[in-house]
Amino acid sequence: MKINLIAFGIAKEIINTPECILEVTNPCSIGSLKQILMEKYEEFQKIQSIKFAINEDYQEDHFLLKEGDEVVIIPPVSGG
Amino acid sequence: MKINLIAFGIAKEIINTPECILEVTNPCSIGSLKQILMEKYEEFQKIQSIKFAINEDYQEDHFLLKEGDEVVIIPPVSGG
Amino acid sequence: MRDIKILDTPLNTQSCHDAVEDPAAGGIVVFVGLVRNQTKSRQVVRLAFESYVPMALKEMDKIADSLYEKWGILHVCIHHRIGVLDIGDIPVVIALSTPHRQAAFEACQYAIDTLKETVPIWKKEIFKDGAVWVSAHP
Amino acid sequence: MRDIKILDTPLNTQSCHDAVEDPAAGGIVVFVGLVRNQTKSRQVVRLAFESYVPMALKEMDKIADSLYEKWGILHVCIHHRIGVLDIGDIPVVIALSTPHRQAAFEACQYAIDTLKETVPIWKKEIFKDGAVWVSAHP
Repeated sequence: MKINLIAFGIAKEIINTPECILEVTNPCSIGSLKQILMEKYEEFQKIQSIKFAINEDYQEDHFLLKEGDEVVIIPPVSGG
Repeated sequence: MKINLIAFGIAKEIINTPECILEVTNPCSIGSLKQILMEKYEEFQKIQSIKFAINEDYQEDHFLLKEGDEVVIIPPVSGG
Repeated sequence: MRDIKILDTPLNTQSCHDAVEDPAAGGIVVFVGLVRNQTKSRQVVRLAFESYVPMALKEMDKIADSLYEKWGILHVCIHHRIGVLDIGDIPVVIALSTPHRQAAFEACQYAIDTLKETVPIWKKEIFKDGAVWVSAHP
Repeated sequence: MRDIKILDTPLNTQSCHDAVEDPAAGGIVVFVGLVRNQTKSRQVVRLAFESYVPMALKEMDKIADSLYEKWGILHVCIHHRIGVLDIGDIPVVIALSTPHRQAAFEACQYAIDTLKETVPIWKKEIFKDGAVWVSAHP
């Protein structure tokens, strides 16, 4: 299935685009997506922690993605 | 000896003047002055705590006054 | 009243202060973040902030919810700026009012601490000889 | 820089904030006291503040000394107003800047707590049917 991947901050630099479509096998949890990204882009392994948001809310590893979901990669935040 | 007594806040209302000259026997400590005031103006006994300042600094009960000192009665402060 | 915004124009401390005034308020505490000229003794030239805006507003709203629930605040104003900022510029202002001052200090500190942990905003420090996304690496 | 004043004119939050800005500052915390419309659920009409001014300035200066020594602040501005104040008026503003924000919160809270304990300023609450000097009676 296809998901829309959106990236900010250092994640945007690592995947080299603010937005792309990623093909993953169904079912796919956030935990699995994290593994996929770590393998595809080794630099993610150097990041302190990566979180994911679906529909503008943080979701945990066990969360299951569905076709067309907008998945936002949230590298460590540093506002303020 | 004579001392200059200056009063603020409720102390000013109790002695009914912002400033007066008081005759006390020498030696006279702040502790003694406090007793004198408590007897002369009974309302001081109802005040939570009274402090005294000489030369713009708080002084304790054992501090000895001298002729002409400016003694300021400091009732509980409530700035801010 | 809650006034929560992400802006790409300079922030104004006074207007954040004014937004939380109330006849029942005994105190207002304002926290103003500033762009420092150095970080770990390395000279900073400027900063660039970016944000996932809709989610950032949602997370800031959750912070405001906690302020009302835990500290009984009267009003809160949280403004965060994005874009390129110079030394001395203001990336964030948090102002809030409470009947008693102790709650205002605690609530304001909670607000900025939590903002820095949960709100999707990212800061890039730009040095003379490079740039880094803050907190990205251990 | 320390800017310590007792004024009989309205206080200005923004100018206190501006007084403590610094390129090395990471944060500014501002505490603004306000005249509340009630005290222990009794309706307040207005307040009157008086001060033993030279000593009050001296005590505020001691507070500033502690802020530099204990919290390594960069700058502090303490303005206190005297005279007659209406509801919503500002009796006190304390602004200070530090390299890191935690110290700014702690220092500002220490400053207002200590001011309320040691600085010779007195507040009279004026009600519809009388007036009392605050804290005078247990």
